[in-house]
Amino acid sequence: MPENYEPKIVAFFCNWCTYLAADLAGTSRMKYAANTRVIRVMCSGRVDPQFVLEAFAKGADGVLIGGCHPGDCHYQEGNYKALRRYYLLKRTLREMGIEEERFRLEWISAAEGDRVRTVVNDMVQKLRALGPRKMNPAIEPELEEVAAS
Amino acid sequence: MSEKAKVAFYWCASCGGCEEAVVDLAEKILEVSAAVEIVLWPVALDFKRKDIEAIPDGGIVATFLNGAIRSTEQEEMAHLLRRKSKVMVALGSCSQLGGIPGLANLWDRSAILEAVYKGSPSTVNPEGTTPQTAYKDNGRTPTLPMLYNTVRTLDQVVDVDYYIPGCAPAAKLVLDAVETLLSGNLPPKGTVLAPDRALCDECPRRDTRPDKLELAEFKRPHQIIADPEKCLLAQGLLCLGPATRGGCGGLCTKGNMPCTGCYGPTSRVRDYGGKALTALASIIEAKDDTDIEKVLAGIPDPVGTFYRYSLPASLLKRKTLEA
Amino acid sequence: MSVETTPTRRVTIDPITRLEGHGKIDIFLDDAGQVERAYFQVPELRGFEKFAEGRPAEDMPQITSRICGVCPSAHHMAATKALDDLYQVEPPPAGKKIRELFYNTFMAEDHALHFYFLGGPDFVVGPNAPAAERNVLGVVAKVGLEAGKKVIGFRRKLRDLMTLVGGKAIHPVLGLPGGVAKRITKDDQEQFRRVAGESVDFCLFTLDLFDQVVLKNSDYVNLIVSDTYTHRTHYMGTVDERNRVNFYDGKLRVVSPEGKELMKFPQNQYLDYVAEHVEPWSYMKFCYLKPIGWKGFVDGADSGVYSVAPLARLNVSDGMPTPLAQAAYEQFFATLGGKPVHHTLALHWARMIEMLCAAERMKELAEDPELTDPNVRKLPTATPKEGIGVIEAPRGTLIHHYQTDEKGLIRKANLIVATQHNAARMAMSVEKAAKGFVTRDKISDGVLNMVEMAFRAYDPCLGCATHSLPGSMPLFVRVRDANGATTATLRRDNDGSVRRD
Amino acid sequence: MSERNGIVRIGVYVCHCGTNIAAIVDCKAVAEYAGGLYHVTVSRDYKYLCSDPGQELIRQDIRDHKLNRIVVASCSPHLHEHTFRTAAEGAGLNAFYVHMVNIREHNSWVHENREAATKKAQDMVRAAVRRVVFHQSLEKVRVPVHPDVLVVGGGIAGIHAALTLANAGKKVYLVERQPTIGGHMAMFDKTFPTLDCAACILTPKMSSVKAHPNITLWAHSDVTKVEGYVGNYKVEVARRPRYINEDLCSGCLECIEACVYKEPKFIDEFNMGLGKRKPIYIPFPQAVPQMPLIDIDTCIQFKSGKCKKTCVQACGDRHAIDFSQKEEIRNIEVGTIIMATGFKAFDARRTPYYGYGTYPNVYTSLEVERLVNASGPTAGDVVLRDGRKPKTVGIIHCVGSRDEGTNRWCSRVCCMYSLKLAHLLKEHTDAEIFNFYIDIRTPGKGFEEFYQRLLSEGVHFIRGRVAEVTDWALDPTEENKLVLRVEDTLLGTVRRIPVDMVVLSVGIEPHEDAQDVRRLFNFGCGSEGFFLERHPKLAPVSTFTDGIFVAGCCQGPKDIPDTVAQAGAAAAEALALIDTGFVEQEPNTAYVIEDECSGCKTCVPMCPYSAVYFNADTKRAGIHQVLCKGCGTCVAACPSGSIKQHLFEDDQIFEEIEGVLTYA
Repeated sequence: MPENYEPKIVAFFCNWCTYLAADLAGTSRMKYAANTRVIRVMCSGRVDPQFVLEAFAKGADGVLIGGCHPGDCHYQEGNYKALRRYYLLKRTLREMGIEEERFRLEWISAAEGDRVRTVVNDMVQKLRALGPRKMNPAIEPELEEVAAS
Repeated sequence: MSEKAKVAFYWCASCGGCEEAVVDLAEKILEVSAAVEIVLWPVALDFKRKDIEAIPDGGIVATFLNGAIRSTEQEEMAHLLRRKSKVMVALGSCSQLGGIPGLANLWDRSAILEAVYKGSPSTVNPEGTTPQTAYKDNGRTPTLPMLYNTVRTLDQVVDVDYYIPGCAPAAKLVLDAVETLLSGNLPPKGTVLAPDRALCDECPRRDTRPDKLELAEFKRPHQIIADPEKCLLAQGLLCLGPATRGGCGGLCTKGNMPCTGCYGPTSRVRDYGGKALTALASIIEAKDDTDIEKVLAGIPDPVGTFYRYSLPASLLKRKTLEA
Repeated sequence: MSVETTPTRRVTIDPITRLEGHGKIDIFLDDAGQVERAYFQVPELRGFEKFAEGRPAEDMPQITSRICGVCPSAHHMAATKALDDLYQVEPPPAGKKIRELFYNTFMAEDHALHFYFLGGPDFVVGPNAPAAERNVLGVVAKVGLEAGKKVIGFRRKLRDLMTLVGGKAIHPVLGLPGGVAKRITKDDQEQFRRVAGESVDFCLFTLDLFDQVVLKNSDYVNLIVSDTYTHRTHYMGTVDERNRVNFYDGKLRVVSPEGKELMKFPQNQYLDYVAEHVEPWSYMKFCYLKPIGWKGFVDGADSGVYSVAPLARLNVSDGMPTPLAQAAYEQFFATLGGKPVHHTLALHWARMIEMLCAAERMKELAEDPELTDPNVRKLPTATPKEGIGVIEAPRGTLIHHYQTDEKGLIRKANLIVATQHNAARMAMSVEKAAKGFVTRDKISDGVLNMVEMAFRAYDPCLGCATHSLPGSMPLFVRVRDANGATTATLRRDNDGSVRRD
Repeated sequence: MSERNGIVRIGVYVCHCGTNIAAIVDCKAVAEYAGGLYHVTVSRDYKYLCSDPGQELIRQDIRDHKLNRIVVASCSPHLHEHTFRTAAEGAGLNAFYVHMVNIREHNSWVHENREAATKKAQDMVRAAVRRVVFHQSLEKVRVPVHPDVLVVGGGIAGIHAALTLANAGKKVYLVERQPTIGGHMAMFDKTFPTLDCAACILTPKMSSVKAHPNITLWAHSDVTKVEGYVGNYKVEVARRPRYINEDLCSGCLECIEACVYKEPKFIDEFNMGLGKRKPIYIPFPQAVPQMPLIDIDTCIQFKSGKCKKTCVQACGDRHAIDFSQKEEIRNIEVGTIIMATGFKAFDARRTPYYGYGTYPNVYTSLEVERLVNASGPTAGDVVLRDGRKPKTVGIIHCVGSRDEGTNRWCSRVCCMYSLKLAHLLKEHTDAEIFNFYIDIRTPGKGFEEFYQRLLSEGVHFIRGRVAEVTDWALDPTEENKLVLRVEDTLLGTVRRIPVDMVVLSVGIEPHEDAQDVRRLFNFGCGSEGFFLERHPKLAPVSTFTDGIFVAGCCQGPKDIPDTVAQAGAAAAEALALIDTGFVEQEPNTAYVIEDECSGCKTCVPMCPYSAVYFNADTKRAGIHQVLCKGCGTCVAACPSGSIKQHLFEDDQIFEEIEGVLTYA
């Protein structure tokens, strides 16, 4: 793995909990790794599996979804919808050769600024350990084979 | 003859079902063949590559190419025909989305050769022989073409103007497409020549789906006797109709079997599997992690289910293999 | 597979090896300019055995049907039978009958396709007729527009019936362990009854046509019985409890070149009798009889080489299950000098007899009152482990074999298709013809045509053979001199026309 | 894409926020980087963009450079999105062409490495620039606010809120579950620390509620259905029968006198079972409405139908008594709702080691409130259940509070009311009083002084959590006593204190049905079950559901002054909405492209607000724009991509994803 490898994490944060928790972490001047790129959504239930696939397809090393704790969803049950999609998508990704550690769903309430810090740091550390995403085998055949055929 | 519009048909990695779809035009085939001059159709006609090359670039009105791109030969023919054709039409699931041969993208070439020539219980192969692209047999060197590691859709190899979805495409779609192309007023480039609504719109069972359907479990087709009238999803079967483009008229659901998604996504969707996945996961009843896992056990093969026809066209395109 | 053709024909000369895409023959000459070796090759592979891994077993009938768009129904049915075995469940009577009805409909349709659209034209129109006419339109011209329309219409009606039962004619969806997905209504049955009747008449019409055009023409008959197209090999096919031809189910029977029963075994014991041999110069594997062993590309009782398909099925059986077909069967052997018939070209005739048989079976089943019984499926209860399904595809015995985990996900799949059983014999036919006729100074169309005809009779499905490519492939023949330089090439296309460089 | 969206001209503004951002993020570099991005016309960094000159700078650029998209990289949109949208509007640009990038809370304040922080800011700005290209002009949705208010709960909170609103001229519906309003406060004797009599300050407010022309009081009633949204709630109220016709009853209470039961003989709920009542009764003398009700479980007429009905005779020609009375359903429309449903006292049986329910002389604090109350069952005479007068009393604090086994939280009032009860018991009985406490918490006006006063009154304070209360005597001094075993953490020894009476200072809990209630009204609840305020500091009486406010102990334990203050605040919030006359909603609603919809109905169950519906005629889905709250769950669920969401369009989000990941 390259010496200065910094995993890129695309983070989808619910406007009402995790996004606010991240704001709180800021106002509390907590320090954590600069590897996340936060995309604000109104609810974790807005996160279309396509967004996650797109992120991985475009080279993200990890994807993090932050939503409200069960029972606390600002829209009552959007987070459950997210949870259900998460489990199925996680299994699909695993079968596509994307390690589990690369895709996470976390419940982080608006009050849990410190949790944003610990979750992001933990994920970054796990992704560093994993190293960069593996390369796919080349579409092109080996040269001598081309010559032969 | 030469007055007639030149049309070409060609196949790559496919099963021939798309040709059958054309044959299934039955009597209508005579009208078609009367209207156009078919300059290339390996499955039906002789042709010379020289003849195709002799045709000026763009001299062919339309080429209908079915099958995924799997080998050097297929890729080269795709490029040649693209050059010679005003319009390139990807015919059928394999050419549009990769199709079932696209499932090869879960492995690489060597894994497949291994399974076929060494893993098979009926194969007696003590020397571990595998077919060679260039085999030296005392002085003689019979050759075989080269298979790629990754199956690609036609538009990942050449520029594609239109698509006809389906495995196999409904004969009517093919006929309509030919007529549209001959009519001269062409739809916008990239159009999939089929309805742009999901299958439910055509499914006779739609009205039997409850307005607020939530599922306690998923069933596999062999586990229940499906009611012939009721919405199959409402019966717990993995019907992908909601995520799948219509145009077939619901042949499978009329056959009392769930839609498996061969017509691919609508024009608004970037990744068929992602949407098929959300269509099912969103309506699960369970709330707590272990219950959800239990329900999802009813989908034992997510990739094979959601990407059965579209793995090469998916955002991830293929499985990431150990380096 | 082939389809409609247009009056326009072109001479195909193609020196570029990349276009060898669909099946080819490499003929190598020695210094004396005599044929030293002829390789019959199949150049692609999709590897369905591998795709199957991890998929739910119940999806196999639909996934494996994509092996071939010409005979999807054969793969669909073989896979479905494998599921019965996998889940240890027997379909209820109506379920089994619907499967058989669907399958015989398909058999009749597919055989008709080959005779009228693929192989037939050569005979009906004549081998030496202008290529432009050697196609279904030529057939139409020859037999008259009415009959021609009848030909096309007949096939469409059968396809419509298949859609009615199978959901789709191309890649059907009816097969499930323990039965079928959908019952047959009284109305459906009525349609079947109507069409089945017409079908029998149509098949008789076709046999009569064959009789008029081929059997009444001594040139043809001589051609058929000529040594070039004769191989004394073993034959394998499925027979019922009275050793009559059965497409859907039964025991596998092998007869020796002398026509004696050599082996008879339950389909799920195929591994003890059938093995596959790998050659580095083709993607297709070559089957042989395991107890005898692989002795190379040679015929005779000591060689493991055998063949399947209509001729083989007639050779291994003691008769046909239906009266009209039985009569035709007797005439067949009477005319060709008794069992077994080793003449490759007799395949065409045998195919016609099977088509009649399928139509008669259709009629029987369509009249069966039990057909509309709503109970068409038995739910499986056993834990899946291993299942084998064997069916007689139009082109011969088709074997699907799956091993699964307890959840019913495929661990390992093994597929042996008709053309593989014939592969060795086909390669021999081709080489025999090549050696017999081709020399450096003597590479005429006629000669190559002979080579090509030896090949075409099998109606080979190389798509199936490699689980890769469709239908009966165009064939590419190349003649190379001792230095490997190409001296001549020739293409044989699905419709049977041959072009040379 | 620019073609698709007209000529796009983007202005990018990177805020230093003094040194808050600039100290870590190289704002200049970010601005320069942004300047090179496709579609960007102007790119600047500036010290304080939220300042007037900062906003003017943006407005000026919009005018000078014909900007039609604005990206502001500064603080959290939750802080200043409104500011910059307004600024843009000031220059004639639709507010929704503005997008904010959070490079302070999410970046400069949480990162230390300047290079990494700057890179992150650039990535985020690039994503925003790509995103805004797909923005469209949107109109805010204005919803009218119905002027009437529903107040749920008739305790001091509900009463105060109702009166405040009513006095401001608003029509109020006050719904109370019990037969009388007054809540827990009506049960108290005196209130700490001032020791003024609870009844004296409460009952006047109670009667003015009844008397107020703007207040409709429905006691003995339940809210059974709530539909709608801020400004337009439709509420169904079920009025349980009291078998007394409100319009006919004069409140003379002669019926009670006349009941065939000469003596009260049934458990009296209001007095915590310490007293008795008749089948026809009034909860307590000052109850409001001042009107009896009949308990059908004990009334002979209801049980056997063979009662002399002396009550009816007593009522005479007023005919106010109506045994056939049925539940009545009332439907009302209100614009705002104030939840003041109060609390439940901790059930002392959940701490069996304190012997409540086993030893007659173990009391809960509420029972003692009634015992010492002049209008209580004993007319303020403190006699134990065995008839004795206590000479020694032990008061155990924090029963059901600050306890892993029961409730974690501090109930805030127990220390003070324990001190109050200690004082009152001493006053009434001159007994020796022991307080057993963990900590004494007196954070309130006059609280600490009151504590000092108690100390001077000679009340004992023992620091330690009582382990158990038993009647096992180890020596003669303990005989016929209740013995409290406790570790005195100040002396560091285990002590046994024998007493005649034990008082358990029970804590405050949410009602058992709090979860059902908040679901009925559709707003949030904390994990412990208290109603969740929108923001603990900045929006303490708002909920996350617009138009619904909370007051009193349903939001969390608090004393009377805080409760009243909250009630006033809630009333003020409601008034603000009502007097504005409308609410503006963020136009982030989801919408169906009808022609693309297949009618698969996947979206319908996604919506908790019934905004998504299936139109049986067109066979297509649709979304009520006013009902949609903009979560986007249906958008993510739509399998054919036929549902879209303003401000969160798929294209916009895909652009952001690609934006943050493109290496440039």
